[in-house]
Amino acid sequence: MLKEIYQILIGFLSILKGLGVTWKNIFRKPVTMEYPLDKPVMTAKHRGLVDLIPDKCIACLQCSKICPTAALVVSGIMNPETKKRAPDKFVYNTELCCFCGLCEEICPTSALFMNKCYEIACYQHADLTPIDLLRSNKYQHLTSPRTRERKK
Amino acid sequence: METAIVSKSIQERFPDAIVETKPEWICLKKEIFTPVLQFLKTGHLAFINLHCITAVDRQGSVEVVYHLYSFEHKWMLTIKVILLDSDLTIDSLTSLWSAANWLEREVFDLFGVKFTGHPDLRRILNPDTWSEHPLRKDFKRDGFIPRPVR
Amino acid sequence: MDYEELIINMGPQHPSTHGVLYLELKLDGEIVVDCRPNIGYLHRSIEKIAENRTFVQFMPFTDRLDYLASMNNNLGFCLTMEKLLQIEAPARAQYLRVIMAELNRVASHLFAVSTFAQDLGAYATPLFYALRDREKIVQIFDQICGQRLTYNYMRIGGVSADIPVGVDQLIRDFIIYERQMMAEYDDLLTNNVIFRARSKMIGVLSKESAIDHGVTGPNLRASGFKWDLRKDEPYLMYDQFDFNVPVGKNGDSWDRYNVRMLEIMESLKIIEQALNGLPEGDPVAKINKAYRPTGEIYVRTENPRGELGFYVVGDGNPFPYRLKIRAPSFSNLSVLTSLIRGLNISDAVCVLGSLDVVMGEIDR
Amino acid sequence: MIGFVTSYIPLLLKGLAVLGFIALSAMFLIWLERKISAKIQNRLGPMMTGPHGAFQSVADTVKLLLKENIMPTGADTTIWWLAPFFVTVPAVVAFLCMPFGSHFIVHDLNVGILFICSITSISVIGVFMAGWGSNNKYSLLGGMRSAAQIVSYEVPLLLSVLVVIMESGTLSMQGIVRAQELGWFFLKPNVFIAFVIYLISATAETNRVPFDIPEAESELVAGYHTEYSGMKFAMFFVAEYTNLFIVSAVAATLFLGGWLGPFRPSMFWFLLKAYTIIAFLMWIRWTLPRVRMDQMMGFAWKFLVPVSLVNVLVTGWLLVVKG
Repeated sequence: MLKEIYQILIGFLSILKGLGVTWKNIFRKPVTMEYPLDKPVMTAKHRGLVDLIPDKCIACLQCSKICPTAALVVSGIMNPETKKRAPDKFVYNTELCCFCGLCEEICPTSALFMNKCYEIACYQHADLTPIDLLRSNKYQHLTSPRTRERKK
Repeated sequence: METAIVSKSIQERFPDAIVETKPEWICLKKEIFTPVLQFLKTGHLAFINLHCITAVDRQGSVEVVYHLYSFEHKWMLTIKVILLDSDLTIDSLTSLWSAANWLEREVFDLFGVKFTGHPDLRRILNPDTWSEHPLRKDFKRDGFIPRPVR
Repeated sequence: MDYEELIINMGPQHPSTHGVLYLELKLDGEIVVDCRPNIGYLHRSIEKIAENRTFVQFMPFTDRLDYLASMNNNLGFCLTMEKLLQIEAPARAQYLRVIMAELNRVASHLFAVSTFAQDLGAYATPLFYALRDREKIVQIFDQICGQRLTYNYMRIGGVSADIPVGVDQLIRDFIIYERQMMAEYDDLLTNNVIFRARSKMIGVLSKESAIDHGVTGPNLRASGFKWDLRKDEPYLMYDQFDFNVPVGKNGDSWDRYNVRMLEIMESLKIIEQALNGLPEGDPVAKINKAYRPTGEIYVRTENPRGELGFYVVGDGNPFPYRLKIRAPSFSNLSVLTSLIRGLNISDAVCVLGSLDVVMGEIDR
Repeated sequence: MIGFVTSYIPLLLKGLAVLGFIALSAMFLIWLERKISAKIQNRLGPMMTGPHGAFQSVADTVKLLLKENIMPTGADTTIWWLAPFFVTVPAVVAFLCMPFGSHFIVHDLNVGILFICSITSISVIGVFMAGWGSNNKYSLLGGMRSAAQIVSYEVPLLLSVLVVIMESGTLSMQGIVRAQELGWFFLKPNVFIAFVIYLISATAETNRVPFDIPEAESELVAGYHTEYSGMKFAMFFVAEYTNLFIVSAVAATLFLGGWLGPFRPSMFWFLLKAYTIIAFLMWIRWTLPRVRMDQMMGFAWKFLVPVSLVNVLVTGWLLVVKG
């Protein structure tokens, strides 16, 4: 009978220790942030949406070949005067993109990079698919500016 | 611990069991396949862990590949059995290792290899009503993303 | 008096099936009479996709297998390809791989341990503590390779990026911080009488039945079989680090939980030693599309959930002829039916939680 | 006729005041629970609706009011429809003889504590009706489990209350509070044991962790109130928190000397003690795992009941010896 009582006392002690842990946590600073008001800033290397600097691109089609999900459709023409190839079509399909960063790594002239935008949801399916990276307002469905400093 | 040693000990016990011995794997005949594996498991070689069963579709025949592992000798043995496309059946190993149960069901599901003596041989990953076997080379789907353009 | 058994469909959407797993439970009152797990809801046929991708392009798909331990999947695939192509990664890259793999093991075990506590009813508190610690690891990974879950960090022959300057100090601070937190988890969970009462001697898996079912990893070690690939078949310089392999006594749910807790401490030790001994050099490996291997290879690595095997058959094309992924959770789950027969429904949930399966790598 | 009517007016006003208090306290408790759990888990908790999420409960009730009342097909309509009332009405009626302050009490029955304990145990019928009426396997299991649990924890609850009645000599709540003017009851060792047993069986009565088996999320998805939505679910929710308040208020009155306090506003002391006990129960909820069904029953019958019986014996013996 004594062993039973001893077990139950140990049990109560362990419950009190557990309560002690939660008591310590009550006085710790919260780690969460209020998202819509207080947006996190992404790290330097964060792989967000694929972005393009049009004039640096030489339309070598490396990125569209390496892409595992065929999300980049690129075609280029030889510009006669400047003797350089330039892209006339650069369509990016966010729906297929798996954010693996292979295109960024393989681009010889680093014209293609992944920006820090992580808010890529949108209301219509059409906004997602044929994003033309040559135009300036590439991501028309993004309302908020692409990177925003922390409020506080 | 080499494949040669294992194939020699198999040779002594079952003279005509081995079709071909390579440094990486041993190819066995289909007919007397289970006794050899019974010996491999219970014999002094002690391959008590059936690590993986898979299959490779060689367009005309299907190679069923078994990976056995022995904790004593810390060595992985690869056993192959060639099945012609005409009769894709082989004895089930669920009596020796219960790990084989699910592994064989997966090979049946993806390749269509029938394992005789399997307690519950039905598809494991795909719906039961489906008739095709996706990992065969002749399985084509038009919507499938084609190979990246060269 | 004849009674008709109650058939309960647990899943595929159920709070405690850890993903899209559908268990057909036949109940007699509260006691589980029979259980038929149905899997395949997350089947993307990654092995068929692999036959259409070059080896470099397949790397992002390995992240999606065991999505809680993507670094370890990358590592498994890298080692397989390097052995097939006889390429040797530079020393610094190997050390970086060890650090990343062990950090991801800590994150994955933290997740497994806290969801197990959640299944036993410790509602959300241990899960939030574990997520808070895991967030620190995820932020370290974000600084190193840019993604929080699917890292695609390792390349064949090296890694994609070197470790930025301040990050190794971040890792050292995390190790010190994590050791204090683990002491708190012990008070909160391991020694808690209700937690022990709910998981001791529940779902006992004997050593023989574990080996027979092909169970590997912490579940096997919890059954008293001292077997860890990093120790017994050292790959990737694991033989240069000293760490011990925690082993359980009687293979019940509590032992599986405790083995994972001790393994977190061991992984922290490995990370510390690897960080101290990080050699100089350039670990980055360029993307090489000209790999055309022939022949076949089967290489296994120690994942947080068990032994992950890659069987690659090359026939001279840039695409693999056949790529088989041997998932540890696949065999670990096959043990479930024999474990939960005769237990009541809340213990069945506890055993499923202790096996810690991830549907991504079961369904491939 | 006038006498008859006028004697009811004060009772009616007091009743309305209590109803208002119940609604307000339920909403405050819901908000408090979310804030305490946020604090424990290093989170912020509701922040959007008002400063520190003050109007979160209001937003919740409005949401639940607007939600559509879905009746599951094949449900046993009358039982399913009546279940929420069987759970809420006893919780409200139990406030009849709750001693808020020296003069703040709806009606001081001389069988106060007996009335409260018997009324609150009617809610188990409501829970069982909900479980059966929803025509859903999970609810059925949840309903059966909670019936067994509440019945088996009623016994240690009443035995620990019995100890206090023996000490104070009266059944009326005000009487018990006045009997503690010399020293609060829980200072006495044997009554302290009764206090601990009362708290344990109180958590079981209100289905709270570590005894929240009927609505075990990980197994039975949501237990007996799976099939309820909209206002009916709100009634279950309010009833649960009102039960929690009743249980801690009774604990405060019986063991911590109700509204006794150094300075005048007696109601302040009563609410302070009740809410500290509620905070303690919430603190336990976010720390401990859940006990299994048979362990819970075993704990009640094999440990709590014998210990409380011995406690009653010891108290009786002490009273006889001390005279």
